[in-house]
Amino acid sequence: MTAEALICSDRDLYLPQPATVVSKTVLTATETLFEIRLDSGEELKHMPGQFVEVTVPGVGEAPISVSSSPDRKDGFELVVRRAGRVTSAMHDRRCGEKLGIRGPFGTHYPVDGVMRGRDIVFIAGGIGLAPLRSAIHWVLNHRQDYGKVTVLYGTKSPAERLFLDELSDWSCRPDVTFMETVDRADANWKGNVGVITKLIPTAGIDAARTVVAACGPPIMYKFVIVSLYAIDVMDESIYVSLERRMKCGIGKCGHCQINGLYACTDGPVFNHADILRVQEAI
Amino acid sequence: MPKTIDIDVHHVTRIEGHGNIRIQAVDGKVNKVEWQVPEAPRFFEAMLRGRSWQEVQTVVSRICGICSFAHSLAAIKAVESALGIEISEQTDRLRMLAFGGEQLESHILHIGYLVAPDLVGVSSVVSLVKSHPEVVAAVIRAHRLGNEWMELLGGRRTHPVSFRPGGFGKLPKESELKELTGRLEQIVPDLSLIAQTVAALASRLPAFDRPTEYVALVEPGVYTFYHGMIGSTDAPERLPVDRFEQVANEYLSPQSTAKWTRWHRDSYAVGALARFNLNHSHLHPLATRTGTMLGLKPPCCNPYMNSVAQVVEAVEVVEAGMEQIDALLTCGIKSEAPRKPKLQAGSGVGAVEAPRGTLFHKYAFDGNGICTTANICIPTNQNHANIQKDFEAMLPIVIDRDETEIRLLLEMLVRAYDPCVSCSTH
Amino acid sequence: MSPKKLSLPTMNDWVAALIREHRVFGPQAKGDRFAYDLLGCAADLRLDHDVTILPPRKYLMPPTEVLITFTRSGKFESVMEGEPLVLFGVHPYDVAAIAQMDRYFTQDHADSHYLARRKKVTIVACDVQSASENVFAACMGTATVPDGFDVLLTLVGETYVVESRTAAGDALLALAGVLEDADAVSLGRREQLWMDAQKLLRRQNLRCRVEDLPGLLDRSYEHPAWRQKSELCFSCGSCVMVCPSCFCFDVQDEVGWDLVSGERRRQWDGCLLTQFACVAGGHNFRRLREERYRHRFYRKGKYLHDRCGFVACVGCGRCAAACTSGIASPVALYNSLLEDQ
Amino acid sequence: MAKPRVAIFDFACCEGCQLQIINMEEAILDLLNVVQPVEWREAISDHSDEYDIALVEGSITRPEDEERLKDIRRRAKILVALGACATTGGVNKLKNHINSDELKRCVYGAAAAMPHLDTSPTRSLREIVKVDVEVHGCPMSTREFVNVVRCLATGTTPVTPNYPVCVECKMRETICRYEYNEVCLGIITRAGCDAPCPAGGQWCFGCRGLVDDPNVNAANDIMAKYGRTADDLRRRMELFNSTEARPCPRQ
Ligand SMILES: Cc1cc2nc3c(=O)[nH]c(=O)nc-3n(C[C@H](O)[C@H](O)[C@H](O)COP(=O)(O)OP(=O)(O)OC[C@H]3O[C@@H](n4cnc5c(N)ncnc54)[C@H](O)[C@@H]3O)c2cc1C
Ligand code: SF4
Ligand code: SF4
Ligand code: SF4
Repeated sequence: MTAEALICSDRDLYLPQPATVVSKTVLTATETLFEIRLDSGEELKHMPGQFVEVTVPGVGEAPISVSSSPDRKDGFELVVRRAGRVTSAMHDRRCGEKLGIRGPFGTHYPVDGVMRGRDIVFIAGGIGLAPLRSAIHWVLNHRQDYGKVTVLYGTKSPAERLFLDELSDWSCRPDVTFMETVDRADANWKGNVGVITKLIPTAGIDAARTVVAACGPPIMYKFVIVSLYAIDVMDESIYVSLERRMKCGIGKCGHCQINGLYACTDGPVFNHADILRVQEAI
Repeated sequence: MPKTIDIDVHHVTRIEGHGNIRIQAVDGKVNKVEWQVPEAPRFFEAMLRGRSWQEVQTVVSRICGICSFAHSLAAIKAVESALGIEISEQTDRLRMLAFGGEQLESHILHIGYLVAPDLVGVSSVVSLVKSHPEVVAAVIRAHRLGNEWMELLGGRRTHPVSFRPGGFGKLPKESELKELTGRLEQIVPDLSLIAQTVAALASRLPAFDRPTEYVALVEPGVYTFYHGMIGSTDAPERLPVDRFEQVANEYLSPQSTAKWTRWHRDSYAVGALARFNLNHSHLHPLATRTGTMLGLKPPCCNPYMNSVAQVVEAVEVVEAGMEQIDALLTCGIKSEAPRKPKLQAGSGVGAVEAPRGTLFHKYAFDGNGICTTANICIPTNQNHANIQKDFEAMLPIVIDRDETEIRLLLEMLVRAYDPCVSCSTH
Repeated sequence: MSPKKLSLPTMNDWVAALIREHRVFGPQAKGDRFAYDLLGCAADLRLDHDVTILPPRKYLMPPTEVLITFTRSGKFESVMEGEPLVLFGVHPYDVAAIAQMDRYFTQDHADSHYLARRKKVTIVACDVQSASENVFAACMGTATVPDGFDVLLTLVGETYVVESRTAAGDALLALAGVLEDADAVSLGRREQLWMDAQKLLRRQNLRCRVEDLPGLLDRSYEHPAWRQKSELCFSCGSCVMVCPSCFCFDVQDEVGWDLVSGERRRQWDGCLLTQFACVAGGHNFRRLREERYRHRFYRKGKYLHDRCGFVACVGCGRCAAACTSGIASPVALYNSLLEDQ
Repeated sequence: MAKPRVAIFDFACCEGCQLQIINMEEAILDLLNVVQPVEWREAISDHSDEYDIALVEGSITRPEDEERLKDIRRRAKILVALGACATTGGVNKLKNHINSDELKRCVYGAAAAMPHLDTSPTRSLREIVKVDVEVHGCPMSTREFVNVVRCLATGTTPVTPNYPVCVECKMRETICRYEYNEVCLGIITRAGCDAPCPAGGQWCFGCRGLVDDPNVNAANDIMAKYGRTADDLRRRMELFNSTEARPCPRQ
């Protein structure tokens, strides 16, 4: 072997660390909140927007965003939607049972960078609130470092809303503007009805001072971006999180490519300016 | 006290396919004795019409998962004969060798998994795992060897893919044949253990003799499975295989979806015992000794002894296999592509001794190599009537016994034939 | 070590000696084609092969390999596979592809499983003696290679010139006994042969330079060729499975019969396969054949280039041979993009 | 966890798939540690109407068999179809193109009128009842079967490949049958068998059924390149994919 570049790192990046399910909280019919602790006792040391690869041994691995703030030191939280083999198996795990964790991986919302000192607008669609919650908690914990904080949240129906306590907490806080909407109301719903983009013009966003952190399904981005453009938010001030099929999480398996970008290492959090001309992105 | 019995075995277990036993006797008078075959017909002979000569063996292999090599080879022989394809000696030898693997696999399966539980008096091989661990291990090893032997020559264990009209799609390497012969040698102690175990339990086999016509392929000087003419214990003359329809005389009984056959008598039997009765003098030495050890003496008219004859044949194919590999290695394996036919209208018959007896395939093709008619006559077809006749002869003898015992005797009798019922109803 | 001369009989003895001492894998006849396999005797080695069905990649990243073992109760252990082996007779374009793989699997995050195998491989390269009909290595700059091997063999007339570049190569060559230095004439003929290789390995001709490919692709995203050609695509993945510079993989768990312990394996995967970019719930990020078909060429010709600095095609032509539809050839595709420039 | 109770049933077929279970050899003992067979006519004499998992082999060709299948479905929590006959109808579907009187006349001649020979068009299990898992192939692949059993025993859903057989031929380094100008269905057939047929020197005849999105049009289009016709392709597809073969697109 010739290339000196072949420095072997002894660390096996495919080896999960054992972890334990500390608690489970059912959030909706399909989403459950998991509180997880690494058996080593170490902190995860993630940043808001990063994800971990969760192993259910014997079933496989799935990338899941960390939903708790890095401030939280005793373990971390994941919101998991029952979607397929691994995520269903996770739902079937009981407290005290073991998982494997790799990561944290990927890029994060720049809470420690360009977001500092700016107004922050969080735009969450459906389960997109899960990764954003990490950033929201962080920003609220370090409230003095940021300008005006706005949280816009849209779900398909009231039944799909996550973290009801926290939603009502945010809506009561004087230092947070919280607005939400549902696509379809039910009998008890008294709030807004309609797509999330409707909230944007009325949220009192000062485009020049604002950084937007958005997370939701691909279709949401299409419309949200248009609405943000309408109030003159610059591409450079918009951060989105993109989801793709993933196997390794470290830029080797090839699955998560968005044209030339890797959702796992170049993302999942992208600055919108960097993906403007990436055809497969949004 | 005059006896009333009502036996209704709906689907005899531990046989291939679906067969029922129906016995009714009122006040000692037997009014129903039936071996029934309710298997769903699949109509292979009709489905083959319009298929190309290249596909025939692929289709007919699916007649039977347990003797798919027999069906593939019989079909290929028939196709080659119809389309005038001459094969090389190497091809012929390799096919014969391959076929030995199926005999071993099938016989061991039958003896070890299907018959042995009866001899020990349990419901399945699962119980034998605890009571006879070494024998079960030997059975599995021999079965595995049969399978790997088939896989080497046929490309896989069930529904072979390497056999093609005219030759082989893929040839084994000489090194692989050498390895196989080594493994055949190593399996002999396992076969001896199986034979000794059967010998020790053979007294459990009912002593029931019924004069029977036995039919098998015969070839001078060879205990044949693959070539030869049709022979019978009832008549000295030998018929060429293309006259098999005169032997089988197929007819349909209302109690069966499979056709039944008869030749010199009301019924005849094919299979290991038939081959043994007709060809025993050509067995290899170890097989001969195994027969003697097991108390199998020709002519033997006890159908229960068919399973014992299968043990002898398991040894025979291993010995013969080693000899065939020797001959092949002496000449060396030459790479040769399957020979091509000149497409012409014609018909042909292929016959082989499947593990369960003589198997005949007959096809006619038009000038484009498209099959116009097919006729397939399966060993178990040829045994159904004989099973019925055995039932009829046996019942008066055992009528006084306990109903469960009668039932078991009849089930064991059916199993002894190693019937391949779905195959017979193809 | 300076280039030496290796007569044909000595060569034969050397190979035999290597086989005795090492596990040596080399090209052998497989039907009418060639394939790398364990060498049992020197006579089986076919250095005159045109191209093998699969590249030697199968020894560095096998079709399936175990990454870790686990228990369902949460124990995880790394499995580092790989035993020492010699790859003998590797064509220059495959040497170049291995160098690409080295780069890919060490950049950013080192892949310890790949490295565990790679470190145990010694490469005896061999200059091409007969070219396959689809080869265009010369267009990709890989008809000959300056490095990336431990030993290089070149047949010049009736003898081989052999040159070792590494300690591992020297050790292999030591088994050949004492060798004469190659004379100036042989070395001159070797130079000539390397020049000739630029013609020999250009059976298909790319009508632009390798360096132009990323730019060409930059301008061709909406080109009609993607749709037209991909209409014949089976999404069968043959083109990516046989490629020496395709590295994508899938990962799956399997539990054993105890239902407690198991293995996590990776296996070859390819962006041409329908499910490659499909996520839970059924959304497929590359739903159309043409999207998948296009992605392959972009990944090879542009994306990996932007990331790792190489065009991930060495011009072996295996994909062109493997594609039943005849649409996988990079040369044909790039040339048709060039037509409309 | 209690061992799941397993029952094995067969309908019109060659019983080759059940043989693949026996062909697991030593691993049968492992299998028995994981599941409890309560009914398996071909290998054991026990009988039970209570089971968690039904493994069903064979295709349905008679009304009485349809009823029996529905009954099995009612009793089983999980119904697994074993092999091509059960998953696609297998070769047995070739008969669907022939009318039933002619079928009977052709095979049984003068006896054709006897009522016990009646037959109806062949159907796969999925055409009659809900099937939870399909183990494809003729015969089914033992490896895949083992994986299915282990998945069911651990409560996970098995994954079946949805890519063509070509992938596995390439992994085995098999020479493509098209190099011999033979019509091989590997290009549109679901992998998972490890491609034994091309490796054994034969074309793939599609026994595992087609992938979800087979490019049959392309297959038609490339036939000429190999000196074959779309009709050759269609006829080959008929063997195991009768339904998909007729009507053939672009005829
Ligand atoms: C960066 C990132 C963050 C995510 N965060 C969350 C989260 O916080 N909560 C949540 O519920 N879900 C999240 N997802 C989606 C989640 O990864 C998928 O729902 C999950 O992988 C489905 O796996 P499965 O085994 O249950 O489904 P199956 O359909 O059985 O998928 C099999 C395998 O394919 C891959 N795969 C399938 N779907 C996806 C997908 N959408 N994304 C990536 N890989 C996939 C995985 O390797 C998976 O194990 C995230 C995805 C990404 C890429
Ligand atoms: S380009 Fe050719 S080889 Fe590649 S997936 Fe398509 S049909 Fe298969
Ligand atoms: S893309 Fe084709 S020609 Fe290029 S390296 Fe891969 S297989 Fe060879
Ligand atoms: S290669 Fe084709 S015919 Fe053979 S087992 Fe696989 S799917 Fe069936």
